[in-house]
Amino acid sequence: MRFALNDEQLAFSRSLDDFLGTAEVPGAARAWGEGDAASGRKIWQRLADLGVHALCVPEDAGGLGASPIDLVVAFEQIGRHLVPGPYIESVVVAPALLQATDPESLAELAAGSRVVTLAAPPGTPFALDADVADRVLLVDGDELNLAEAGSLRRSVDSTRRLFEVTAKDRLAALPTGAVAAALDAAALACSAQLLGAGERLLEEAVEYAKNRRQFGRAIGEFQALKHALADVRVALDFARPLLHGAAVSVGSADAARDVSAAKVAASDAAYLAARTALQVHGAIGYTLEHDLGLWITKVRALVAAWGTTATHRARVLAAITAA
Amino acid sequence: MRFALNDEQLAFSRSLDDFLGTAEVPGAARAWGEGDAASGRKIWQRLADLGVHALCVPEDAGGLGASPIDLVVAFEQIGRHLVPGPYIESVVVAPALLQATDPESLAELAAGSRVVTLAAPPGTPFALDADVADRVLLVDGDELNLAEAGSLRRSVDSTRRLFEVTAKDRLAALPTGAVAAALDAAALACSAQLLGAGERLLEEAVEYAKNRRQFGRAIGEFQALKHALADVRVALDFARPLLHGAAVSVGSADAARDVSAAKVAASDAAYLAARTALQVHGAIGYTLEHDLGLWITKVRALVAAWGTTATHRARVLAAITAA
Amino acid sequence: MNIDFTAQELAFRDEARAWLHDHVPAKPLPPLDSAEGFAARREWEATLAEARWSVVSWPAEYRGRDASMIEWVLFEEEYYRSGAPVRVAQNGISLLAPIIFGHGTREQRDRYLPSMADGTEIWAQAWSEPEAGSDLASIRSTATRDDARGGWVLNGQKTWSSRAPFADRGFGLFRSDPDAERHRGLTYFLFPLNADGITIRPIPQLDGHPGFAEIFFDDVFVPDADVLGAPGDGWRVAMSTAGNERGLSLRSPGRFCAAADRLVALWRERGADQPHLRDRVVDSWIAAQAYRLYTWGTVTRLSGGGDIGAHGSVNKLFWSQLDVALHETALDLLGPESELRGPDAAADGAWLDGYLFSLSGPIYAGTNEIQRNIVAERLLGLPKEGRAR
Amino acid sequence: MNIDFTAQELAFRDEARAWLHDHVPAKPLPPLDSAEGFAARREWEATLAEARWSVVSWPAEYRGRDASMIEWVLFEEEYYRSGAPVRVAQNGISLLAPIIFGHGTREQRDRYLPSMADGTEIWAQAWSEPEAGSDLASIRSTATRDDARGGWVLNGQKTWSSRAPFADRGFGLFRSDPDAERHRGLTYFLFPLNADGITIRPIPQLDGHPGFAEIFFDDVFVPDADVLGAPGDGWRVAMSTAGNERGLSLRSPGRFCAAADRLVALWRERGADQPHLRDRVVDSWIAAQAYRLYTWGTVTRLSGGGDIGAHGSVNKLFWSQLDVALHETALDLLGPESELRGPDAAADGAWLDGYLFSLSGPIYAGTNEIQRNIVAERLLGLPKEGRAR
Repeated sequence: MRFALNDEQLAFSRSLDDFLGTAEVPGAARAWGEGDAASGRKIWQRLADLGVHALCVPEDAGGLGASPIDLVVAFEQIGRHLVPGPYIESVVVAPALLQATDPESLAELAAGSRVVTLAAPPGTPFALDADVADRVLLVDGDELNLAEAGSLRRSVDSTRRLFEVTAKDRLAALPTGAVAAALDAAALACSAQLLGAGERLLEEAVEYAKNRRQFGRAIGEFQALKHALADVRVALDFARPLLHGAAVSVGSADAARDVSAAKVAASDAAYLAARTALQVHGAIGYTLEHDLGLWITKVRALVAAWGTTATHRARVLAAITAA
Repeated sequence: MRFALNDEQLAFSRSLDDFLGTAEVPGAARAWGEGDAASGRKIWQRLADLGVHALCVPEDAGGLGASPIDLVVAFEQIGRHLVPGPYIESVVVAPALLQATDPESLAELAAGSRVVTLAAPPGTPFALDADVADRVLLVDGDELNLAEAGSLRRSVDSTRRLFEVTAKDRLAALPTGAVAAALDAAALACSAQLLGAGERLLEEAVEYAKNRRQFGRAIGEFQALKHALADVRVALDFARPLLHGAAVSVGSADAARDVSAAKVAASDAAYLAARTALQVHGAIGYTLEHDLGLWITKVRALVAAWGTTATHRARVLAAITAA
Repeated sequence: MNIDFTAQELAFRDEARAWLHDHVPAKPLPPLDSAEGFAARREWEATLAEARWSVVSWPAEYRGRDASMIEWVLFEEEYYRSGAPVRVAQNGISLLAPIIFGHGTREQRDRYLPSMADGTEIWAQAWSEPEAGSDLASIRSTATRDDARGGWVLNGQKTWSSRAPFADRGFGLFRSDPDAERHRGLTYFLFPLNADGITIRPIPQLDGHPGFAEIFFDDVFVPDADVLGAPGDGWRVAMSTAGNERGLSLRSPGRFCAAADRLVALWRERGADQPHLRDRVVDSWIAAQAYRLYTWGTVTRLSGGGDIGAHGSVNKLFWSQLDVALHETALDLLGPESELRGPDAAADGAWLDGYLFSLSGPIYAGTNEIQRNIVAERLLGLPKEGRAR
Repeated sequence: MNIDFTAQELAFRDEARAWLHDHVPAKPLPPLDSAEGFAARREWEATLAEARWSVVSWPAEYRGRDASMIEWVLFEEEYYRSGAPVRVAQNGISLLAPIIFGHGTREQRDRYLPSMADGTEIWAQAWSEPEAGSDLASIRSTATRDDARGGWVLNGQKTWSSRAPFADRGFGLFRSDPDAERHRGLTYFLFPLNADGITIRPIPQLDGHPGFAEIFFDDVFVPDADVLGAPGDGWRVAMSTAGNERGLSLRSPGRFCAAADRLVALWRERGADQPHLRDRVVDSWIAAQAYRLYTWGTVTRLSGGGDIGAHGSVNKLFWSQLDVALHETALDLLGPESELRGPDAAADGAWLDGYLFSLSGPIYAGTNEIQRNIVAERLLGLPKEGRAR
């Protein structure tokens, strides 16, 4: 039993954090939302160079065949830094789905040179960033289709560009369980993204509370704000082990249950962080000029993405009452 | 439109408050819980003298035929002062149910010289204080039965003595709607009792917070406690108009909906008051020596009495989605 | 105790209902804080004014109907139930007009109220400053006496001015006596937003629209005629209760009742397979109902000469929390579609827009932290301890 | 990262499971804080001790098994899963024993640990005082030097002493230097509860049982041999982390996992027509699972030489809130029967008893308000502002 990240994982996390901390990601995310993908694509490539895109690609297909823990580490940083783009789609889901039908594409996915996006109704009804994707997929039950992107739909998160899709060509009928496993991995990555966003929101709120003065003192001295921020710390601290636990249980009989539990807890914790960060910042947090709003709206979008918390709670209930 | 108590109602409320404030009710309630009903019976008689028991008895049967508002006023004071005994049963439900079958008993009920209790499963499965009652009833659908009290069951509220009952003689089949109306009136009175208990709990907590010193100052200076108590004030302030609104709507098509809304809000507000008062008092509130615990356990019992909040929420939903 | 209305009140309500039924635009207008939305709402204000529905509680001489407070609440219920557009003139009508009626000169009333009533002049509030968010009394923007020109020269910066990007005129407090402490030495000014020396910088909100702006004052001259109340008396003028009763404190229950009814309708459509959301739907409806009844209690008290006082804080805490919870529940009912905005989304995106707007409730007009302090200290009598934000 | 166990750990767990399966009393014992319940649990402690399961993490020479922290958590999981009785010796074993191991003399270890291990001597803590609830450092009870007799004379009053009504010995802090400020000048004493000058006044709790007591000290003599650590060093001794790791901070996850499993079973019985409670049942299970996994993270850190520090406050906030929420959900599932107590009630009244016990969680061992201050100041680095209760 050793329930902690190892040194390589910590180093991987730090390398992503270091790079993203200097990459001016919020600016790239804003541009991305307006259809200018140039800076976002640069970040995409740099993250591929750092190994993110190769995590889920098997070693014999040119990838790293990394553990789900590494995936969680990477997506926490993606969430923390607000990186825009179809990462869950290209890094997590596509390698799993294309392994059988299009094995050659895996090396390109691993290298970051191919961008894939997809819709998988009902949980994921739209394809993210289909306009920058080389390939758009539509998962319909166990069927994998090549799809065509339709019109753009606006998300509360302006950096999420959602597209309607319609099936074009049927690519394959996937083996039983393959889609479920891929979507579980997506939900796990999304949970990690939420946790990263929640951590960042807490950090921003704490910094603001230390520096902002009202009524003659730092607002962080007021017990009401202190306690609200402490509650966020608690929520995040107890979401994290569920995330790591779910990563450990990938491949086991409990995987679906544990991923769902992680999604619920990460969503609730990140949402609490968002609401609290907004309240601590006051009006400034309510403006789009301040980057805080980018994280707040992203959390709102992600709690309903890759399965709503309602869907995931239902899955947990089914698992624990079946036993 | 005049949505406020009138002068007579305020005077009635004050008269009950004045009497009960000097009647050493918590001591009587403790004794009552241990089976010594003497002091409780004295309070019973004094409240009858003040007109409480005659409220729901029609004028031509020797009562006051008062409005549901007066009922709410009286039961708020009963809750506020922790008066033990089957008041809802004798004052509210019995006059309604016995009107047809036993009209002579109404004058005795109004005078406080007759004590009636009852069970009405499923919402009210046990008969309160059957050992001190002159008569025990069992309502089974629209059927009214004379019943026999069985064994004593312990309640979390030590001043509530619950008895199992079995039907003995069938008294009458009540007209359609009579039972429902009587049980709605009971739920309304119970809501008022909860609101009164909640107000008292808040008052006690505020007093304690003003006087108790820790870390060199009154604990009521600490913002966390201030804000928790403010939230209780808000919850109670918005439960009260629902209670008064339900009293106004008795007899209308919306009565069931409005009574249920009042029960939900009064339960939630009183429960919040109880939890907060306990937290403000700390360990002293957790002892049975301090009277606070009597209110706390009573609130816990009453939120599930005369229909749980789940039952009442379901009734509200049915009403608002039927329209 | 009753919630019965007089024949006159019922007739008033029915007339309002009928008129709204016939005149409310069938299609939702563009967003309030867009240029088109703002312009469309100006027109709507004119339409309202023409039929004397824009300022029902004002005296007839200023295009009102001398409506009682009860009638005003009834009108508001009808207004929201009808799905009519959000009022672009609201800040002026609810925050400024009561002050003009209470403290303004006859000349000021005649000059400003008619154009406020028909939407030809839209007013923006200018309270907050960058260093004085919730701490209003720490205002730093200055007013310097200019005897030669018979007026004052304003300098400084205001922020979070709702409606300012498209509005015509502004009102706010400035420090006219630099030596006075905090609440003293402030003066209440009215000024055109296109005055020389004024720069407006719109600030986009979470919903992408510029709901508020910064206003920069660089030697802006305001004549004595546009001082509201006495110089130096601005804090008292601004805080006079008249300004709160029909404004933010007595926020129209119609708004929440209408939203709760829409939530119940949404539940009817989508609730069948989401029974876990039942309690939250019911609780939103109950809360809206509680707010409606609570308001009747407040109206009874105020009509009897009472003062809303610190109960306004109780009120604000409740509606702001109700509003967030209600919209969160709606979004949860919408499931995976809840992130969608705009006309393609459910209810034309009204749930998400309403949600984003609701998030500002616990922040503006005094944060909920400040409101809880007020409730604890003024209503519960708990000891002070340095005021919190 | 893994949650795999060594063959030795698994064997240890299996042995515990098998033994518990064979020995846990079939019928629940009488309530812990009743005379019969206390006596029955003393016997149970002896039964545990005989099979060397009472203090698994202690060294073999003191009747332990030298169990690692991992093994201890595994044992606790099995213990709670088996439905075994609440440990009457818990306060001594988890709060005092680590201090005796860390700061006690060889003689103190030999004198006190064996009788603690087999339940012949049950210990009660004596921390709080009437005027010092959460503010432990403001202790007023005194210890006066008595050189003649070679010891100290205790005077004063302690309160909220859990188990004190039926226990044999007590431990607590006394002010040995009246001139020292707050945390200084305190000394850690051990004393028999039947000593001359000690009066015990049991205090009934909400559940009717005397879970704690007041202890009055009237010239109670304690020899130097019963001072734990150095005189005047009591605060440091009491606060040493050793006392927290396996005690209140690292509260056994088995307890919450077992309760969550029982809640899920209750839902299976009664949840079908109460779908609105679904989320709360699920969230309780998720929270218990989170607590279990969080604990493995803590064990990993502590096993690697780390310190629990302020994370103990995070931990306490979480489990105390989880415990209340879980029991509230169970009561709501029980509906109209939820008020029933005792053997006639569902699960022999365990849900209501557990609920009442859970209400003390946010209060004792440092109120949750204090824990939030600690988290905010020590983990988040927010500025201090006079400590709150």
